Amino acid sequence: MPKKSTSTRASAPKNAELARQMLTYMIMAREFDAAMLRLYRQGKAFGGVYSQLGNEAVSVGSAMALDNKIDVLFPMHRNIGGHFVFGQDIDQLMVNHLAREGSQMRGTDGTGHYADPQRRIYGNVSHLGAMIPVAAGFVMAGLMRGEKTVAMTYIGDGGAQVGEVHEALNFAAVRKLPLIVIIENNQYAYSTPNHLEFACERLSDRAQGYGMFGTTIDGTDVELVYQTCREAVQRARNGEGPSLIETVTMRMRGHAEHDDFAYVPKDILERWSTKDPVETYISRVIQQGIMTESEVTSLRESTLSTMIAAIDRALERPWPAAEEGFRNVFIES
Amino acid sequence: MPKKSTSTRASAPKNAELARQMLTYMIMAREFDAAMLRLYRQGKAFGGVYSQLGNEAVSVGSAMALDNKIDVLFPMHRNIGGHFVFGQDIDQLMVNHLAREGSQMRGTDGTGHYADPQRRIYGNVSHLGAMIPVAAGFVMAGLMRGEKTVAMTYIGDGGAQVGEVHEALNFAAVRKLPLIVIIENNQYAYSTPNHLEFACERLSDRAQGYGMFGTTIDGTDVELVYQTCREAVQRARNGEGPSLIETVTMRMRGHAEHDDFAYVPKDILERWSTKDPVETYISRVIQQGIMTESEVTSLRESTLSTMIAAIDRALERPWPAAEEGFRNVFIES
Amino acid sequence: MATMTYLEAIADALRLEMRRDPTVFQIGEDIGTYGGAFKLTKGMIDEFGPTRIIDAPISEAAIIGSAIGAALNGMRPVAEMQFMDFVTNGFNQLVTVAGTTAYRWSMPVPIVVRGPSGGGVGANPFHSRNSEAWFAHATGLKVVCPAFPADAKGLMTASIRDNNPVVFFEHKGLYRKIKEDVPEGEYVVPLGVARVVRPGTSVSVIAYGSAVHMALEASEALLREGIDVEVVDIRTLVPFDEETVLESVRRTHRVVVAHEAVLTAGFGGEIAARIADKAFRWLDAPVRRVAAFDAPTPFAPTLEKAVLPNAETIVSAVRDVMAF
Amino acid sequence: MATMTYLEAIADALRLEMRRDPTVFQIGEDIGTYGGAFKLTKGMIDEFGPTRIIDAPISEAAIIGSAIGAALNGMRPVAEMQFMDFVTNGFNQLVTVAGTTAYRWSMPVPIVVRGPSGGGVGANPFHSRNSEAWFAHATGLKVVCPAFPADAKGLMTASIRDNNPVVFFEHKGLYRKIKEDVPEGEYVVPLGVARVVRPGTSVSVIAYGSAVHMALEASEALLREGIDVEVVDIRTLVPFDEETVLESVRRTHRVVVAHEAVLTAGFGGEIAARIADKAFRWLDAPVRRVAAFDAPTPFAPTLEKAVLPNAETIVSAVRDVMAF
Ligand SMILES: Cc1ncc(C[n+]2csc(CCOP(=O)(O)OP(=O)(O)O)c2C)c(N)n1
Ligand SMILES: Cc1ncc(C[n+]2csc(CCOP(=O)(O)OP(=O)(O)O)c2C)c(N)n1
Ligand SMILES: [Mg+2]
Ligand SMILES: [Mg+2]
Repeated sequence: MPKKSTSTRASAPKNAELARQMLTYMIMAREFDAAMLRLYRQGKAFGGVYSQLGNEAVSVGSAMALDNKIDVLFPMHRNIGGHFVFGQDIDQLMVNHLAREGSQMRGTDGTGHYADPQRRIYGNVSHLGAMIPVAAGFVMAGLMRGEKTVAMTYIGDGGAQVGEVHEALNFAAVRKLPLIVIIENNQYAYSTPNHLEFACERLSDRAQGYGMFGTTIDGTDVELVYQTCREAVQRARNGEGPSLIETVTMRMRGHAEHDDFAYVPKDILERWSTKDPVETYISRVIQQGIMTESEVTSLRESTLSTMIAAIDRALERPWPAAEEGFRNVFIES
Repeated sequence: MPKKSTSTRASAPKNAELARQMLTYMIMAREFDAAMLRLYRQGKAFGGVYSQLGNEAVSVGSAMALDNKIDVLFPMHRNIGGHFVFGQDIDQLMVNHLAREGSQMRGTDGTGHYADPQRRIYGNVSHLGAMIPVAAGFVMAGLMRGEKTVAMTYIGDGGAQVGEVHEALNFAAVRKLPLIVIIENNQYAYSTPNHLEFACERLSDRAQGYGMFGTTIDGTDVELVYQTCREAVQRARNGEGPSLIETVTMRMRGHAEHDDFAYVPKDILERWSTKDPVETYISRVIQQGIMTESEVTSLRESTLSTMIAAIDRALERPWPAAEEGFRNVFIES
Repeated sequence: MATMTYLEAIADALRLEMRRDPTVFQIGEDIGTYGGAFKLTKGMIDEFGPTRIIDAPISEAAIIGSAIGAALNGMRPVAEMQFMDFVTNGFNQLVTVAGTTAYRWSMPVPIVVRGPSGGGVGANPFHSRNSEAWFAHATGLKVVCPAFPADAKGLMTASIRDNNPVVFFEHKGLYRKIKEDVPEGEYVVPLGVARVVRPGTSVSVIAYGSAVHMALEASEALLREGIDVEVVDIRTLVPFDEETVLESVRRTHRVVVAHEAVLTAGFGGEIAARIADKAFRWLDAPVRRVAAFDAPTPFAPTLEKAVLPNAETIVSAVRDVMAF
Repeated sequence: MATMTYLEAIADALRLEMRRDPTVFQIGEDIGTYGGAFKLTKGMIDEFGPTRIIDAPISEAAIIGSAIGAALNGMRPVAEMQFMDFVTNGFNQLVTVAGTTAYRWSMPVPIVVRGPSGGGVGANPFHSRNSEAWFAHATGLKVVCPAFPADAKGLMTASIRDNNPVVFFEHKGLYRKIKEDVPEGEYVVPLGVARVVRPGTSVSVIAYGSAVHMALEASEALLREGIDVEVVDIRTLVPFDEETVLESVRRTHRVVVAHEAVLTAGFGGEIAARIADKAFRWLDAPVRRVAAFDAPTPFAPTLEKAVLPNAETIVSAVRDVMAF
């Protein structure tokens, strides 16, 4: 059970189903990383490989708190779990990620930058924070039409210092927008530690300065993330405006795979390794009798092979046709 | 005596001298406005005429808290009082303001945008908030050389929403810079009331989100402003980093003189008119026997005529020579 | 037909499109009760209410960014920059997000970012910039610079209906300076079509925005010298109507390119370069450009007049190419 | 002389200037312990300490703005953009503050904003932009685009010593691709002086940055066809060495202008326009430009190769102007 949550609406059997789902998505996120890492080591990856190791509970727990029929996700570079929650087909994901023929981005971009409007996923751009005003505008449009769409988006402990984040948070608060911004504090921004990025105690302390709800939680506990986000979604849905949630985790690998993260003191990594969000949740789910150890093991194994197979299929596809480079700079209407 | 100040270091006679000085500068600011308004009404003003009516205590009290031998002022468009505190000659001020021949800006710009490095005044640009990162860098350079320079700068209740303000405040906090940022909350940003600009209770609530000192004070009480800023200067000088001070006032005229401020409910103006920072301070100073009523009256009269005479002298000057337009795009080194 | 100023014509287009299409809304600083710094949106909040005429905080990135987001969610936002100069604070949203979304996501981003630009009115370096060339060089953004009330209305209508981000430069010096007959009701001038505003035979002056008026004034003076100037108003920089420009040059064999923006790396370079490439064999004289001196726009009238182009600088450039 | 890569040469200049002048310091994201995303500043924090090698928060406006402020207070800051693309977040500081201060206040703002730009390395639309033309059009900013290690060193030294803001574009594709002999110790290449990197008689190719290498490669192929190409590397866009360019064109009578940035409103338009104006009577053929297709730089190698210019596109442009 979540440690700090204030209430829970789900009944016991429903909770078991929820736990099973959350674990499944977290394992998908974890094994996606494993598959991409393998690709990187084989020298076959193209573009940066950004691991989300340590962030699975945040991306899965937060996305699970949404209603993927009406809400929207604006994920970042360590939120692959949310894509699964929102129903992304693994083959399509890989094709997009690896920018092969058939990619929704036609090869114009890769990694998790794509939008999949049918699945209510709106991707990212590299410029940190730039999509937060966009997410705000998206839900503002919904409000204008009387819709109840909530947007969930993310920013890092480093990216939170970008000016556009300030403008977007303030704007969302003034207009009481149904926007949830999660600050993923994974201790580092590339090589830069927290104390060189900001000087406040908790990044959620900024919420008060915008007049919005703010809280800081353990980002390795998927149920806590889920519960905190559920409440934020509820508030947003009720017209109570945006929330700022800081999730505290540790980035367990380099910024991207080319980075050996030698700048991270080893003892910090050791300390955090005991709080691995996937492993701890597996234990919890097994302990509660929701899944057995062997069920989990075979889930992990089958997920990994599914991922690898999807990568292999994607890699078999050619690069998109060169002509795509000349299309769609403008939408012809 | 200031209502909420915590301590006062100045002894009684020194206080009297300080009060006399502050009142003198406030009257200068007030009469400067009166003179400019007269010019505007005569149809002779060129460019916007931004009144600081209601803000005199902020600009004077804050600038007085600095040591104008080592500190620097980055004023805004309603901080003419600070220019006087920092020793600006009235003729020079008018020539700069009205962009006549002899202006430090050679006619390239007007109003209060100029820098006067000898007097340690660094002006503004129109883009709100853009000079706050610059002020931060200025004092960062001082720190690098082991100097104790403190910078005082300003932003409005509207301008505080600009992204660069966020970046600058955070940067100043991380690097513990001797920077004081005053948010002049005069209730309106052009026509836009507070509730459409921000949703927090007090703009100084943002300080905690940066890990800096923050407070909100009555901006019509010059001694309170002075005292609060003195403490901030002291902290900055001691290496304790930046402060964010919200001064609450009312903009008693339109955004600029072309604006009839019909959007401001009359009762709000009436309420605030009893808190006129100059009138209340005059009463206090007279009550405390620091100046007599007739001394004040003649000070006001002589100040106004000095201002008008300086304007007239400035207006007698020609516009700067056209050739100036082609010079100094680059500094030839 | 109704006689309208340039400002009224733009306001008319905005009002008509808002009536016609419930997905159109406006966002900007002081555009509601106050009616905008230039009173262009005056009264609109009374007709459309604060949900569709949104007074935004001073946050250009949030204004443009939220417009992009709303556009992705089915709306057609029009965002006002109080002065176009302040678009530098929302620059990233325009060039990084708006200008690349169609290419990456094949999704329309039907936003218009509009506002007063240009100098010559004694503003200051921060209220006078002509920045259209930045956006023309950004990819994925349409760029519109009308010179006349009717065009301003028709191009604004087309911009709002366009499925791509449009940066719409209104010259503040023209807002109340010129009046002309403007078609009443729905009126569309398609983007990407230049207009010969004064046919002539001796020389082509290719211009846009305020420079069109300088060119027209210059052509009157030049006519007295027997020089018959053709003035082409390109109206939109992106898409660029190359054919109308080349066609004019092929007839006159001489050309001057004029704009109010500073010379270096201005859009005039683009126009001149296309002419020097594609109309080379028709050219009888060098391609000359008239533009502002490469400096911020200064405040004092003496300086501002000196650095900005005007009818006389166009006259002398035309004389030069005629004398060649 | 020492053999250095382009990256090493830039690092060498930075290191030497920091040793020579205590007012020089560097600020940027991850430039300290990590040594920068491209390891250009590797080891510098050990030599100069964290006061002079400042790891900044992710705040490009604060990075550039604080550099400006420090420059106003006697320092000579060098600010790194982790990728030049991110300068869009600090754009306002550069164009509004840095580029207008000398004009307004007659005060020097000796800052260098530097970083990796350009495409062709399979980055993505947000890590590949060539944005030099924006700054060339901004007034008050010098713009430098070196193509060779020695020039990169010499121009960086000159940029740091210059009393004006300099935007210094390093092409990331060149960082480790080319090595050459670079003078050891203090080495200055003055800003505003172009260089004929390959003398030739048939046609001039005017280029900068990565396009210089495309032009050199093209000239080898063209030589086999008997076309002797002169390649002029302009090196700095602002100030622009017009005379060297015109002089070359006056000799060869034919010209192609090339850059990696997108075509429309790129700096190539400026160069072509100046040639079409001031070297018109020497031209025997249209002025042709080679540049990227007007689109964001795509990610997949097939698309990226298709939209970016290369030696072959220069070859075919040269053939065109020779055939005219
Ligand atoms: C505006 C901007 N500046 C710089 C970068 C380069 N950059 C990419 S990721 C990164 C670090 C991000 O750290 P954080 O926000 O903490 O997210 P994390 O990667 O730790 O999840 C940096 C500096 C960028 N993408 N955008
Ligand atoms: C970035 C930016 N956006 C818009 C403007 C236009 N503008 C000038 S002053 C102003 C209102 C400022 O209000 P506030 O910050 O509260 O200061 P006040 O004038 O009330 O002292 C606006 C919108 C600007 N100068 N800069
Ligand atoms: Mg991080
Ligand atoms: Mg205000």
